[in-house]
Amino acid sequence: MILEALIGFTFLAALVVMLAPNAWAGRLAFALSAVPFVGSLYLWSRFDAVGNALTGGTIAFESRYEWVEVGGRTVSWFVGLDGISLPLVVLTTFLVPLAILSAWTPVDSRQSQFYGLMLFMEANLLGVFTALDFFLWFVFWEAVLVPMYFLIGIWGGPRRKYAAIKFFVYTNAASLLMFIGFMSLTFALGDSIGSLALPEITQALADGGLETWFGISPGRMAMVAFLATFAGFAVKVPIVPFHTWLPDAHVEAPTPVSVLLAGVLLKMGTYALLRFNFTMLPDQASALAIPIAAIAVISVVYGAMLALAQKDLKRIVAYSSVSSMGYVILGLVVFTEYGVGGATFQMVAHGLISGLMFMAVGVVYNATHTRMVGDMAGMADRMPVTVGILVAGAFGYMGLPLMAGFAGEFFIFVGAFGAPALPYAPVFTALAMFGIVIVAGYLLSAMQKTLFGPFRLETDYEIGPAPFHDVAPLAVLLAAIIVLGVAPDIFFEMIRDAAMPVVEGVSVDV
Amino acid sequence: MVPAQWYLLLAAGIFCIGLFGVLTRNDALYFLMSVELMMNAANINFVAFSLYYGDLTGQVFALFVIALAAAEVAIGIGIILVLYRNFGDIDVTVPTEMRW
Amino acid sequence: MSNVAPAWTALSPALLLGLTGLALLVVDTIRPNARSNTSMALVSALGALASLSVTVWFVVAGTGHADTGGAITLLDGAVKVDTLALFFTAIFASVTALVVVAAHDYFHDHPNPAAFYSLTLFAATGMALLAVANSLAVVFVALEMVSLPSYALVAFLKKNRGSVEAGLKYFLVGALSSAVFLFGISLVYAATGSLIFGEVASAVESLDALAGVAGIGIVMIVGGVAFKTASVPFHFWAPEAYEGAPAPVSAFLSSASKAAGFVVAFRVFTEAFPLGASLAAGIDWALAFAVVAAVTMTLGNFAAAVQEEVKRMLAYSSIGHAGYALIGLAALSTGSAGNEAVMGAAMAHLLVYGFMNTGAFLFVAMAERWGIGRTFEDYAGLARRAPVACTAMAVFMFSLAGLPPFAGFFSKYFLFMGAIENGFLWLAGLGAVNSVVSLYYYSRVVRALFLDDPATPSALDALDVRPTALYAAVVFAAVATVLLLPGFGPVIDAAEAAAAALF
Amino acid sequence: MVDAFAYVPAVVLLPFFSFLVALGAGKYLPKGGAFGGVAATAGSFLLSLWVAATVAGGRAYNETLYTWAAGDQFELTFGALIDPLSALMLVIVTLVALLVHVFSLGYMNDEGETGLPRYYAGLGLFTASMLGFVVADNLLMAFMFFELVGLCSYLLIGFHFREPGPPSAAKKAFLVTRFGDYFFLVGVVAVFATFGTAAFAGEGSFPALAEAALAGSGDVWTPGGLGVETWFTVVGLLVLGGVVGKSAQFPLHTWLPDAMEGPTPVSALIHAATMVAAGVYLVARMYGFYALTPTTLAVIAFIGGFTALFAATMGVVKDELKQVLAYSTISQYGYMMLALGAGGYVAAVFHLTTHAFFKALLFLGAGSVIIAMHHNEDMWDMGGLKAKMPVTYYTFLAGSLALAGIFPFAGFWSKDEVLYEALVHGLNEPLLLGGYVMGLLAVPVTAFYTFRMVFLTFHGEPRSATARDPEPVRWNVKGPLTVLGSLAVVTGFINMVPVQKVLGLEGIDYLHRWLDNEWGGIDGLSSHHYADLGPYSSGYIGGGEVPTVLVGAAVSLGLALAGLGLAWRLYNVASPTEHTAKLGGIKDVLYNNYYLDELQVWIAYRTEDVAGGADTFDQGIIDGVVNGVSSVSLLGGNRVRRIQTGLVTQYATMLTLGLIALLVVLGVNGGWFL
Repeated sequence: MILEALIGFTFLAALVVMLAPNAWAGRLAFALSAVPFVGSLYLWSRFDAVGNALTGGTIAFESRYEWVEVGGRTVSWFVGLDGISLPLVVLTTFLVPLAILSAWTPVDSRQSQFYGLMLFMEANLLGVFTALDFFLWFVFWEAVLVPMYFLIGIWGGPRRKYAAIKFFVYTNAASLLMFIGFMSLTFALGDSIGSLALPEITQALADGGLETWFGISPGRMAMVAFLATFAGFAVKVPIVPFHTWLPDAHVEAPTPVSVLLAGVLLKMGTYALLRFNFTMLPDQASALAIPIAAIAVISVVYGAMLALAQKDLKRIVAYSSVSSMGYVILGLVVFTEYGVGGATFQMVAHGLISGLMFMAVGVVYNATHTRMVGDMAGMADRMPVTVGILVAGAFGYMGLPLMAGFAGEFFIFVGAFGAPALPYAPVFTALAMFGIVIVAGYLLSAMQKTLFGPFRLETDYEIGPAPFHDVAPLAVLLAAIIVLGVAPDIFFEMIRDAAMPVVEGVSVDV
Repeated sequence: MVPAQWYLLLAAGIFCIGLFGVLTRNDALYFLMSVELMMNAANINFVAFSLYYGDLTGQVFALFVIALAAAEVAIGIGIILVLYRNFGDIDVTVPTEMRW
Repeated sequence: MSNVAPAWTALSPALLLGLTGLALLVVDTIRPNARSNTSMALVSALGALASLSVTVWFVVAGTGHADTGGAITLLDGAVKVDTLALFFTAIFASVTALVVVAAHDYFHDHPNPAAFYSLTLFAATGMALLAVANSLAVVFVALEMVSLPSYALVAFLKKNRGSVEAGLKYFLVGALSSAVFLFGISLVYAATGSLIFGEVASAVESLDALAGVAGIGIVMIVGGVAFKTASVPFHFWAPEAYEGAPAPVSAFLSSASKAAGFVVAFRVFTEAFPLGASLAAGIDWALAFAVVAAVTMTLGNFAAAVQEEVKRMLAYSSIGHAGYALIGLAALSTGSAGNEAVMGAAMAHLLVYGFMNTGAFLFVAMAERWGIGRTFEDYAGLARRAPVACTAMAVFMFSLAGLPPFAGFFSKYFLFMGAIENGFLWLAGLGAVNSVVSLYYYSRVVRALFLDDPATPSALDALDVRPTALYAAVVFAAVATVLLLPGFGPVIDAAEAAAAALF
Repeated sequence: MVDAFAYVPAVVLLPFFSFLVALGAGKYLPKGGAFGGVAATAGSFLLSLWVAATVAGGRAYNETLYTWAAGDQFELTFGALIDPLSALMLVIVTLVALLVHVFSLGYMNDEGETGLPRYYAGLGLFTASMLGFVVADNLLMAFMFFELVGLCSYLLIGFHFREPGPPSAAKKAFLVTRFGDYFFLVGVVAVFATFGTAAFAGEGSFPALAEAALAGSGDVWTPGGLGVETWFTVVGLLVLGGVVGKSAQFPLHTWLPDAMEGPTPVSALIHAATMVAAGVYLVARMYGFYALTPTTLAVIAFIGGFTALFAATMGVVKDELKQVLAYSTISQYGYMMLALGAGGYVAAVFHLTTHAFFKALLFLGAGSVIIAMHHNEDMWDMGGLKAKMPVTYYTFLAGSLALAGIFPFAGFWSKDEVLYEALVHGLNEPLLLGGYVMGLLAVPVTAFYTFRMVFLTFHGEPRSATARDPEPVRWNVKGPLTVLGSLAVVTGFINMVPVQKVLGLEGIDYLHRWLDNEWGGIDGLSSHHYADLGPYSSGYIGGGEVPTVLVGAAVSLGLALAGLGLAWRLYNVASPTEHTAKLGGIKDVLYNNYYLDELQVWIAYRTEDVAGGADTFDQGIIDGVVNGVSSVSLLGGNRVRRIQTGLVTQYATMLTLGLIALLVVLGVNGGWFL
């Protein structure tokens, strides 16, 4: 019941805020959004799951009610947590209040709608990470699009409408592809499943429940389904070459929305990849290991190169997200404890760090009203604290040890280098690792140009330090990043526990 | 007696004549008459085959059809009337304000 | 209970609608001065709701359900009341109720609204009859009973050139189609020697020389159905009719009348021409429907994507949805367990569609009532002035596009599921492509309402009135659209049960 | 009694706390939190002495203190490894850090710099990271603190962030070292993948496993069935990448001269004891692994020797005081690398030690001069400061003599041993011999530029107003100078191997015995163990060890004196003039540091061009396809809608045609027309 309470409360909060007067919608939303966070901390404290929810591990806070029965398959309300989903739930509930706080300054119109949509999105995100029934999961998965469309389209930048529609249509197309692929798979499972519950499907697949279906042999079916779902999720992640909606969306979206977009929405894609492609169809994944690793490496290097070419601070961070997601894919495809676990950890770490980066850039933008590298210089002179945290965050992004980013990346690298499941693993890993040099290159030069040197910015008003409610969330995020970097095991332990079954699921001839 | 196929062919012929009229005539009234022709082609089938199978359903239905056709004409004339009021013509190719 | 009451009471939903219509007509003729728009709207709404409640009661009580002695046949087997009939009667009744309520505000200054209400109710009666028709003769009569009032309704605004043009085109295409339909029936009669579905079916199994005749007849019947459901190639009337007709009428036609066409299709092609037998006779009508469905959804959606006027966009989108629903017939395969699922999904989709599409057209009606223009630009920034109505419209749009948390999501995805289950991957894939396109143009509406700024600051001053009844209808439709997602279970169960009864 | 090793974490954490204090409360504290830093480093220094004493008492320490990530695949941990080497290094680092803190009171506070809390926070974190690196018991932990050191260098070099120069220098420093660290990180990952552990010492340590694997008694993972020795060489070279970056060896040395943009005390800290030393220390730390792969050793030696000579030549023509010192630093670390590559483990550590002291001394001396000169660093504006600031002069002179390697100053002993090791092992190792020759050639150059610097700064006539009336410096400057000055004189005596060899006195090679675990240590980390592992055999010239020692020493000393003499002739005059013209074409090359910076800038620009190309491709092709799909669909829509012509007769026609089409399809399909 607790999970229903969590999600339900968030939906309710969204409704309440939607109806609240603009004047204090922001404060109300912040106060309400604190509740789910406390709730998730409670979940964390009472967390008792063992193993992976899909592969027969014990599911924490499990609750299941039959909903609809269609075509001999029951669709049920089926939610629960395991070591992979809990960190992401905590991440979501942790980021949303901070994002709301960071919205106080920039969002100055239709506040109640804005904060209402933010909470509505949070509710759906929680649903995505907790749902264990395919259709329920898909409902939440699609429902996330709606608030995002409005949040980008109403409060976004000059080209907000283009960006919003692009994001909307592109990701929805991907979802449909994925839906058809996965549905065919479930029907090819024939009578070996009686519901669309993910654990049952995983079990049936593992037991070789696939039958020849309308002349499609099981092996072929699995491969087709894998490709369809992989492509579908690749858009969400996004992986090169399906990434072009991301920079547009990020640049146009207002700061708090970018925070959630980079912090949580991208993780939906990687989370889905882990849950569906790599947990349910591990053998197809390892059969395609080389091409997947190749696009992972391409994402890393190509994304970093693109970031190097950008002049807009937000675009830089956006492309570097593409790059970072490449690490996650690499970690998943190697099927080792540290690879898969590190990938999951990196989801959380990148969520925090990219959130911090977007937030800090946003705070600077609030003061300067420009994000162009050429337009400003020496901001450190005027807003020392913000810039200090921004620099810290940037180093976190570069994978500075004892910050969360390094932990995630190092886990992935150390897990990937000697991985038996991936041929030429050392080569791929070494290539991907070169990303840490490029990322340092573009972040450092961007910072040098904008933050340091003699102060220069044409404004007709005085630029001073940012208000407390802008800086506070930055500090909190930075603290969280350092804590996770110094003691990664607070999450990594449960993640490993849930990741091991995935690793063992693959049959590799070592 | 005349074999059934002939009736079929007759009906088909009349149907096609009606269809031809529909496709070629721009005058609303001709259009209407052509449609009547097509319906009566159907009636021929009904009557003929009710005789052929020896059950009355076909003939009764034919009567229904005649009545319905009349009703349809009534509505049609009404529409053609307002058409004339608004467009000053009963050429069906005149009203083309809405397209694409 | 149906054993207690005399059998004819099973028709009471249809009778209620018809009687209400007659009553209005009588009042209107006897005491022309006594009539008031409000009272008549009220009466007709009550009539529609009464028939709706009776229908729902029947469904709950299980009238015509296999558990309670199966379908009730009347009039020598020409009429048959079963779950399918009740399911669709419910759709017709609820759409009618919404439409008449909305019409109250739409025709607030019309000289003679009475005709509208009675015509609407007669058309609804015809639909209710269509739902129970068990003989091709009844089908044709009922079909005409739906069509004739509809022609009049479309051309209802006699002084409005658009309305008249729409009426003319609807009428001409309709007359032609019904002639084709009728000729098809006659050919089937010629080939099988009966008009009762059951007997036709048994005759179809033993067709020999006349297979060709029957085949041509069946294809022509497909044509007639295609006309009612506004499917290619009989769809040409739809864009103009929906655009030119008064918006409530467009709502009525695009939701109820379309559903009527589908109930005929479902019943005729499952009971009169069972797939197995037809295939044996070399008449693969499922293939015909597959082609029609594919072309229809593609044409509808792609044409809708490039419209300038919201109403016409909705018209094309309704063609596209006809294409989706046709999957319910196209994706059938002999003796497959998935048949019930896919056809049930199609029925459920039509029910949901009844609410969301009616609501969308009623929003357009509201816009027309306000007197703002018809194009997307004219809708810019409406949300500032009419947030409630615009939110409802957004709900309709997202639901039509098949996004959660709205009912359109389930019905559409279950439809695709059904198609996939029967192995029609290509059809599902095409549907997916189309629904992506549809997402684009539906979101254009939302964008106009919420994202865009009014062309001129004074553009929104037209919104001076609050048409209460319209609001009520729109909001109700929106609420229904939302609530049908969590409450989808009963709907899909009923639909699948109804479908199951057909196979 | 209380165990000193229990306080090892405190050694690291004390400066870290001073960092926190200075960062959090610095602006409320006197002197911007300086005293916190002084106290912390002093505490660490005393603790280090105690720890060293405990090691001398015959004990060592190798414990895992904290588990970072407890996987089944690998266990990633933090721990402390205290053996003679790390104990010695602890003392050096803490001592230099302490003196730098004190000196900063004079250099920063008295000069009225702003942002002092940031400065002392940086120093504290810098010291803490370095100490953490020193005590690291495994390669991963070492890497982490290695990187943190890089961060601190970024923060401190870019301390004056309001000026254009420092931020760019800081960026360069971090980027270039990051480039090296990339290889280091790959090496770390490779070590984990190969051995499953990265521990430095103990039974399960990776050097031990590697030794076993080479002996054939152990089995390790290698990629693609690569030969064990080849793979170890690759791994060794990968880790070496980090060393080359941090220790500013060719070709990644270019960041170091720019790093002079930082405050002078920071330069002292970076160059003498912390960042740059880290690289060499790392090689020494895992010497048990390097000793196994001759190729790596040869490469190290050659890079070292080459860098020593190469950097020295550039030092000859520089005009700024700190620039000269910067290149001398690069060159001196080249010597240490040469020693390590030549199997001279002790020699390297010895030179590391002496260099730490005299280079810190020189930088602080330079700092004192810079204070006096009001932050003008150009030597051509100085001159004649000898009389004005005697303390600075004599300490600086001591440092210079040590740097030039003049008997009996510290530098002489260590450099002599380095060259000796290279010689005796290099006689039958061409690559190594090459390193030795270059190292030897660097000796006179070093002496020359060192004394060019001394003479230009202190001797002759004052060449500017400020030089005539320099600003006096206070105790907090002179104090550290005195300490370091005396150390620069005496440190050499901790390891008088030549004397021992020549006069046959036993037991005065304290450092040798110290590093050989004579008093205590950890098995497998002793110098003779490394010697056993090492591939080298010793060869002698002139028949026997003693002549070799004498010849080697004589040659290097002679060369040094030659260089000194030349500098004397050219620059120890009343008003010296530039003689660079004599160098002709070489001059420009040297001024421009062999155009290596230009090369790197060129590479950077080309990379940006590639990035620009990628961006164009991304926007044009990839995004173009995405947008293209939508426009194509809309175009299709426009075609489709044209079917609806508005002419009802055409509708009838198309309707009929459609129906006929359906009839044909089904008819043909069903074969009705037969």
